[in-house]
Amino acid sequence: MTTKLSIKELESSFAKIKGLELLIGKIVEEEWDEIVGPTPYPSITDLRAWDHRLLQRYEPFYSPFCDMCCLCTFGKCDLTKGKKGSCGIDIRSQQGKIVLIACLMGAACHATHARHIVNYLIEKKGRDYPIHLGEEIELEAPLIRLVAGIKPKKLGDLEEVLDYIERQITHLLSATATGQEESYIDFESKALHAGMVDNVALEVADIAQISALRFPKGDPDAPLVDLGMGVIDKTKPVILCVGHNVAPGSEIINYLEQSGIYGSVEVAGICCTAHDLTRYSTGAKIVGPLSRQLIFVRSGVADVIILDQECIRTDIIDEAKKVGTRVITTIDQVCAGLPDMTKSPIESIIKELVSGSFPAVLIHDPAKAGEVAVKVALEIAPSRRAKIISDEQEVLDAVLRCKDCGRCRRNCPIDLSIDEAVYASHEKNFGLLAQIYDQCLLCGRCESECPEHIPIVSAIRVAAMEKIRNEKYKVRSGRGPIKDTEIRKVGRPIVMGEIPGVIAFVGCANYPNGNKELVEMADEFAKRRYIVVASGCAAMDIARYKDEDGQTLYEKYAGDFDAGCILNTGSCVSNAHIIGAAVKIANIFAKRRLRGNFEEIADYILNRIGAVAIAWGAQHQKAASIATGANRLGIPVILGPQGVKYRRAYLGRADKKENWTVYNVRTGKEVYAGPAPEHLLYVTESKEEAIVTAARLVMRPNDTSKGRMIKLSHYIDLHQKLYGIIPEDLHLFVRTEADLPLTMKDQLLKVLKKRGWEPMELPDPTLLERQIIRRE
Amino acid sequence: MTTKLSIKELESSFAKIKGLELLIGKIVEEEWDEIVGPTPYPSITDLRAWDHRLLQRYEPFYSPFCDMCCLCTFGKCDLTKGKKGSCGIDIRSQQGKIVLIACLMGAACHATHARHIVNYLIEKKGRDYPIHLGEEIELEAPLIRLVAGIKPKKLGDLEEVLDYIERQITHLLSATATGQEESYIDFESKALHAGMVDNVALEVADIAQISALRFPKGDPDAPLVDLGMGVIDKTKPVILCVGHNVAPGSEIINYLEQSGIYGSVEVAGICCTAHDLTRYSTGAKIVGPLSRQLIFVRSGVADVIILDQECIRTDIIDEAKKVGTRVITTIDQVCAGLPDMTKSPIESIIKELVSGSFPAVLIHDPAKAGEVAVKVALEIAPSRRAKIISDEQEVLDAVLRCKDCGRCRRNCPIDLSIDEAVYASHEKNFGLLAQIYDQCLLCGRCESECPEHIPIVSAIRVAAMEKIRNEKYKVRSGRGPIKDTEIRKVGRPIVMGEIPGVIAFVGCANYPNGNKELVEMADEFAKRRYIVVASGCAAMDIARYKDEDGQTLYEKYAGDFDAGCILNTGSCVSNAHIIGAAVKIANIFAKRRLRGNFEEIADYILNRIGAVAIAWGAQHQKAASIATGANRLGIPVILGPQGVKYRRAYLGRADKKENWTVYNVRTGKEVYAGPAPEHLLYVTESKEEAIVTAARLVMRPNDTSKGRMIKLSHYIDLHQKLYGIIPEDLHLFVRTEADLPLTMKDQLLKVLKKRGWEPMELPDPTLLERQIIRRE
Amino acid sequence: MSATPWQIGDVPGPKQAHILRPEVFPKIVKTLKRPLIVVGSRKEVSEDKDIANNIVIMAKSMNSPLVVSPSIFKSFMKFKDVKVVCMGIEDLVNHLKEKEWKGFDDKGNYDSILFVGGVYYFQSQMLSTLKHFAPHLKTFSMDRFYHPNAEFSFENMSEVRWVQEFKGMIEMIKSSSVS
Amino acid sequence: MSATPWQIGDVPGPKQAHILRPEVFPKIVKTLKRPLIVVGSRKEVSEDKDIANNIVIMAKSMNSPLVVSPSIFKSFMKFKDVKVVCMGIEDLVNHLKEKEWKGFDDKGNYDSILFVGGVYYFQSQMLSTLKHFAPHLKTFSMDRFYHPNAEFSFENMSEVRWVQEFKGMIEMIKSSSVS
Ligand code: SF4
Ligand code: SF4
Ligand code: SF4
Ligand code: SF4
Ligand code: SF4
Ligand code: SF4
Ligand code: SF4
Ligand code: SF4
Repeated sequence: MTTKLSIKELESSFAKIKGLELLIGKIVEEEWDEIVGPTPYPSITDLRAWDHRLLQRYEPFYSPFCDMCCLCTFGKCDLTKGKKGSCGIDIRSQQGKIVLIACLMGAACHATHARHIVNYLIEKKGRDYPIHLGEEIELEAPLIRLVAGIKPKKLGDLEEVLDYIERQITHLLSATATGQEESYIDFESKALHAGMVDNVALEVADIAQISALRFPKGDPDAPLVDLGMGVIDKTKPVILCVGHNVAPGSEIINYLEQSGIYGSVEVAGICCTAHDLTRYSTGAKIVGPLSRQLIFVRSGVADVIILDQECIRTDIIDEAKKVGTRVITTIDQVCAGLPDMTKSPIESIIKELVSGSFPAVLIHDPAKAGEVAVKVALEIAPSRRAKIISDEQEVLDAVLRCKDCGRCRRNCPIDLSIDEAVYASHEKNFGLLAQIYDQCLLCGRCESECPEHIPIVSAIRVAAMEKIRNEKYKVRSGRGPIKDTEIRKVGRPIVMGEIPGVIAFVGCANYPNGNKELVEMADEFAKRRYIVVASGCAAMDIARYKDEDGQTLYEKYAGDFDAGCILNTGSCVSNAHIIGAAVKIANIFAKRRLRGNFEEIADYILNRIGAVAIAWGAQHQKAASIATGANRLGIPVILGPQGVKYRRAYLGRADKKENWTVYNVRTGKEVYAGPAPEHLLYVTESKEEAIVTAARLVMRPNDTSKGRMIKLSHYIDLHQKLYGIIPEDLHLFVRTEADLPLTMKDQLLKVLKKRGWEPMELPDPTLLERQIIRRE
Repeated sequence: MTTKLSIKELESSFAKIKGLELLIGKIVEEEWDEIVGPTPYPSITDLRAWDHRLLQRYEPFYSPFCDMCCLCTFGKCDLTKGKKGSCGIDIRSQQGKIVLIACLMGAACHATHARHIVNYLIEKKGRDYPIHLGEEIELEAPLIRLVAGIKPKKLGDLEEVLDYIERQITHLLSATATGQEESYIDFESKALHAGMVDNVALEVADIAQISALRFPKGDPDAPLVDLGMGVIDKTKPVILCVGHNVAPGSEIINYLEQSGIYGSVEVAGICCTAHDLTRYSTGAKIVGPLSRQLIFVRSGVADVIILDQECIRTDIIDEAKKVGTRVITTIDQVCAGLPDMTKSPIESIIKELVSGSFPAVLIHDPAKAGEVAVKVALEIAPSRRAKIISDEQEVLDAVLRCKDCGRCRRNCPIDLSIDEAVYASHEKNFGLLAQIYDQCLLCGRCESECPEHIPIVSAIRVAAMEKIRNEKYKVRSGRGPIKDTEIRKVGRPIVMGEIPGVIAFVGCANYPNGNKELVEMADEFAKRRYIVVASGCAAMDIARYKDEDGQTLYEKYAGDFDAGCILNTGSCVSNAHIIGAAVKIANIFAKRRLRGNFEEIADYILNRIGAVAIAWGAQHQKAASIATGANRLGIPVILGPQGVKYRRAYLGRADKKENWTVYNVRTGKEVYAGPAPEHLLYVTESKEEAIVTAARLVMRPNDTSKGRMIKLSHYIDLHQKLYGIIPEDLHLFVRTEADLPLTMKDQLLKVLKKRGWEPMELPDPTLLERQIIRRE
Repeated sequence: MSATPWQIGDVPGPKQAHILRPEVFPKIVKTLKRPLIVVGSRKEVSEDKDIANNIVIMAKSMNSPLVVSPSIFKSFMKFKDVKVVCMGIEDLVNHLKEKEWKGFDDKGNYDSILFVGGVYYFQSQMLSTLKHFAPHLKTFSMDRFYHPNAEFSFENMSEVRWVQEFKGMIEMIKSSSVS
Repeated sequence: MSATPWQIGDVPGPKQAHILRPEVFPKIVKTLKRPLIVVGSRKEVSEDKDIANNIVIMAKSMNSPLVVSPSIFKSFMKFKDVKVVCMGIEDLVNHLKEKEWKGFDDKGNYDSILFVGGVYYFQSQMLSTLKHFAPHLKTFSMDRFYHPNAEFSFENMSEVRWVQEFKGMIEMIKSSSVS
């Protein structure tokens, strides 16, 4: 952190420092006149009171994944049924600790990614390169302003934010060691803190790259780009980028452009790097999310793979070697035991790679890695391509070894009947395997268990070959932030509840039944004119399905932030803009101050902005930290069934009236405002439950009657359609008769009467006593 | 990190910045003229080549503690026998990851502790307060100079070092997330990096507090202070400090001194805070290491407990409440769900605590916490003391419920026959329980398992009451660093091997058979005129035993860093000085440059300095990170049997000749130099094995014949004494006949001949090609 | 049949479910005072009318309400003479773990929770929550998968076998409730 | 007797030791080509002469060398007709896990490692190393504790019972090696 010195102090010490070399932190022009709120750069405990308030209503709910603790050499300690470990901890606090560790891993990924990309861009463009997200975006960094209390103007300004984030992560991590924090509530408060700094890191990373690279700047009409395993032109040399950091990938494109051969080489990506490549250049292609890694690499289509960081299968280099694909790793996080050739001459690196004497190397220099990748791909593609033989026959032979022992299914994380599918192919019936392809995570765990060593994932690939060839989709490339103008337009209808809600599809591809359910959910909400946004793997998977007209949802719906849209913000780090949009509404529409003013804004969002995220396939620790950060700001998150393995939810109890009071800003009175939103983090077992839950969780105490009526009509309609009945908890969400959808009013009133419903007040809601304007 | 600007740039921009508020990082006078080595502030990969060199010789050896991975929502993945997880990882890399996580937790503890104490001292003394460790210590910060490449002169200079450490920890943590690093070797390289920054954090913390508080400054004659459960005067009000951060404890003493009542209130500590309290004031008393927490708190002797951070039992507040002891937590890391009263008026906090309406509170302000603690203790002591009734009868009744079911033993981390001991007390035979007291960790896990809810630890306490009363020991208070003058004196004999070695007893109290074995080991080496140093819990436990003359080892041996000493450096953070001593030898004696010159120094230590650490009861993640940092510098560490639960060792293979070559600096030739040291991190099953292993691991390729002869004579003698035979591997350590102890020469030569021994070269050894001066 | 966790990696720790034998189950059922049957969303269960019917019959003979995961509620709403509640399972478990919860009839919490038809990994975690935080409840898994986190669980068995066993159990329960 | 991990928390995962029955053990022993017996440092074992004797007798009848943890080597060095090696157990295991290691007689690695007398938690971890990284070896625990990380382990039993069983086994091994 930097020291504050007035100009006077500096002048007086100026004599002394003459002739010396100086180390200067940074010089910031203080021209942001917004008053600083109570918590700029909050410490671990500065927002603890808010956390405790949230957690009192949304109690942590733990589903231990393991009954033991193995974190120190006293262990393993069995913590079943109230037993304590040698350090005195019980299972509840231990689970809080595990959750905190996960959130910290996630936050550390984003912080590190942000630091890497900021360093890279500073090196390329200089510390003074301006943060600029386009003409209609003045509020460039809602989360940084909110949390850090600064207004970043140049790339260099982001560095002190990163210093802060790194410090928080380190301090939080220390609390997970044996014999530190003891209370589960405070572990959760710390997890919320970790989530918050995670979210800030997202923003740092994405606004840096949007500013300094040529990404769309909040463009609702960001171009449609190619996505799918079928879009790669195999006749060309193919370079595949895997990971999250666009630096090396963009340097590939730079080099291709400079050499005038862009177009004759395919540049494709998997995971977030793919998103960001298409934001950098529409010529790049997206293979798909993480779940495509193993199968695509095995296809042998790529000549060279560039790995950067995060969400990289740890066996990818071995798999690449098997099909003759060369690999370059580029970032500290993934060294993979490879020889470091960063300082070797380009030509010699190329020689080693081409000859295969080193089929995989480490190059810590994005530009150099990019050039090497291109040259190697060009050189090996012709001969290598000729050599790749189809593994089809091998696979067909292998499946015959299946003894129907069932072990593969029992090792499958989502319990797919893969055993039956493999065994069925004995009779040349590959239909079941092809069917499983649509649900399968392609993670390979079944394979690993098979006593017959059947390459099950390859068998799935062969069985689904036709499908794979036809996987040609369009996705709107990541647009980045929401424009201030868009916020101005939708701020009121969202806050009043007239746009029924903002539904964000986020997170990874660990679905219970494939991506189709995700598409159905997104379609359902877009059709109903919710604002639908997507990011990361989810944004890709939403594109991986076409309707009867051959259109993906991105072709069917508009890309502006407005009712009935489907919008891709971009890679995981672009989640900052989804969360940031809520913050922007509070600032731009409601004129709430942001600067170091976290609690007030979180309180505003929780009570007024009907935004909900659905992380249907959340898998990574990053998804945990992003979600937890959103939760601290009052944004509920819904998880798919696998999300239960994060071990913790934040659940409200609708039946406990005393939990749902708010202060009425205008009277100071504590009034019951209904369980809205009912949960902050909730795991659903089915798509149907996720949809209906989302429709319920968008309700907010501040909804006007018209807004609540709209929200309720969707909630009731979806409930009836998917569950078959009118919601049992309807009465909790009807404040006055005016809240009731007109067409059903009489029917509903009858129901309400039966349930003993009484009208209630519509407060101007807050959870913060200090927000009360007037006491009656 | 700060930007470098020349004075010219500053002048030219000076006009522009006039009238503005400035944020200045820091101004450092560049008057250290040592040339900067190749790796100041090394990145994660800057020292990777060194790590790989080490790890090639000392292969990571894994003992998985769990066969599954549960780190993301794909899991649990069963990784038994070659199976891979859904992310592609195998058990080896997954274990590397787990080890890295442990090291990071440890490093984060020290980094956070250092940041807290530096912030506290800066607030108290100002950023310009000088780093000063006493007259005979010019080399104030060997590790900071070595790693950071700076020479810290003021407290403020330490901040940029902490920035660096926090960044490294964050970046390393990110590599543990799913889908990042894939190679176990690189996980280990990262763990070594984590260990290194951990060690630097230790140094930051301890030199800050030594400089700014009134700690001994490398004083060999640091005063003897009281230690033991029997030294607390129960007639006075008692304040107990638990943890690692001396700030609140020292403020208690300040307040007592200011009020003129120091002496009428007992200030005692458990764990490192205790060490540091006695460094601050010899009037403070040490109860003992972590293992004393539960039993001492249950005794009800403390009126007020102050908790700071690290190694605090997570049930201590509950236990305190049961005996009416009031608790104050003081640091972010341990909020414990308590009400934050930092901003409440002192009198009202005191009222809440005294009345017991809030028996435990959080006060984030050391001085305030100190004052409150004193006032509360004074107020409640008289009445509370009267109320404490002996739990003796209750315990005597409870043990009668024992059904001899054996479950307690099966839940005991060290498999003590506690079941027999409890059952035996049926017949009023408390002897076995009293006997167990000497071995017991007093961790309470047995209790937690007992179906009869017998308070076993309390039973042990009652049974051992007489012993406990007599626990009155003396320990030399932590002296801090080794003086430059001492280094000058012993540098040559150590490097030549004439002082047989430096043996450091470090780490926690998780012993297999109680602390007595530790005392025996220390005595054995001191007697043989090794340099014996100790720190942390080990330094306390060495004091917890008296010889026939009623003396502790600290009374028996001198405290200067010289042959035949036993010296307490202080709390865990003082481990920096033990590691730093090796670095100082390289610099002061051998004139090797330190600044950003890590590899050369590590190579020097590995090949020339016979230092070995024994972490007999290593339990915490901090012990893992400290040890791993020492390993990176070439210092071997021996663990007790519980250390196996860290899951990883670094083992050499003495039988593989090709692994033990070094370059001869003077000829450039690669020559066999014997397996010295044989392992970098080794787990021993018994005290005997630890002693003999230490005697073996102090051997170094650079030993002169005279030095080797001395080392060998101890090795052979200990081997014979403890194992009964002459070492089987003797021939590996004898280079020429001159290495052989004179008195046994003929006998040994016969043995050697039988084993086909041939004389070998005595190289001037290095592992670094660039160190070669001349090639022949 | 075997009593190893159905999903190989689902090894929670030292405490794993007691094996529930179909032939013994009906006797145990008789001892339960306030049972609650919880039906998860696995399609095989809701889509197989036989299975759904059997579950309902069992609920009736045990005098237990049925809580049904929302997505399959439609398949169960038609049944009469049995209370069928549509509720998210995580939400339900959050209520169950509070000892003082009033239940669906305001008569207090249940004493034994019988799970069937859940998505394996999801149900396993719900059982884990109850195992740790609801010492006041007994939990049973009636699925064809060994669920270590339950207090009592059937062993792993084939679907065919399971359907058969289920029928047998119902016969026994019915006859014993008649007698 | 029970086959749950002796230390309650020592649950490593899905793969746990097959139960070794004392009466079957002698038959298995006959099938081992290059066995190696490893004796850990637990004092009860080295200090009880009967036990030490029995171990040595077993080694002899199996024609197996004994590796003995250094601290108890003194109790074993007196035995003749059997190779007794003094070696740290972790160091030994590090050699064993290399398939190509030459053994103490330069004839190659062993095929089965029989552990006895180790400090429970330490031995458990050594067995874990071999379980994961030495697929070329079979591991046996002959202690009175069920060791899940071994490939074959006795169940938990009392010391008295164990000494008895041990004697019985030796008789069987001796008689069968004679026959
Ligand atoms: S951290 Fe606590 S519960 Fe975990 S293994 Fe260590 S002592 Fe046991
Ligand atoms: S690859 Fe598919 S079928 Fe195989 S384990 Fe993974 S998800 Fe299951
Ligand atoms: S594990 Fe292999 S052999 Fe067994 S059912 Fe699956 S594919 Fe067939
Ligand atoms: S959404 Fe999840 S899986 Fe996909 S790239 Fe992001 S973190 Fe990885
Ligand atoms: S917490 Fe995870 S790693 Fe530890 S014992 Fe449980 S499953 Fe294994
Ligand atoms: S990190 Fe890898 S091995 Fe661990 S649970 Fe996730 S997928 Fe499985
Ligand atoms: S308190 Fe002592 S006897 Fe009890 S479990 Fe801990 S170490 Fe074992
Ligand atoms: S667990 Fe309790 S009852 Fe059983 S032997 Fe130990 S003290 Fe006795």
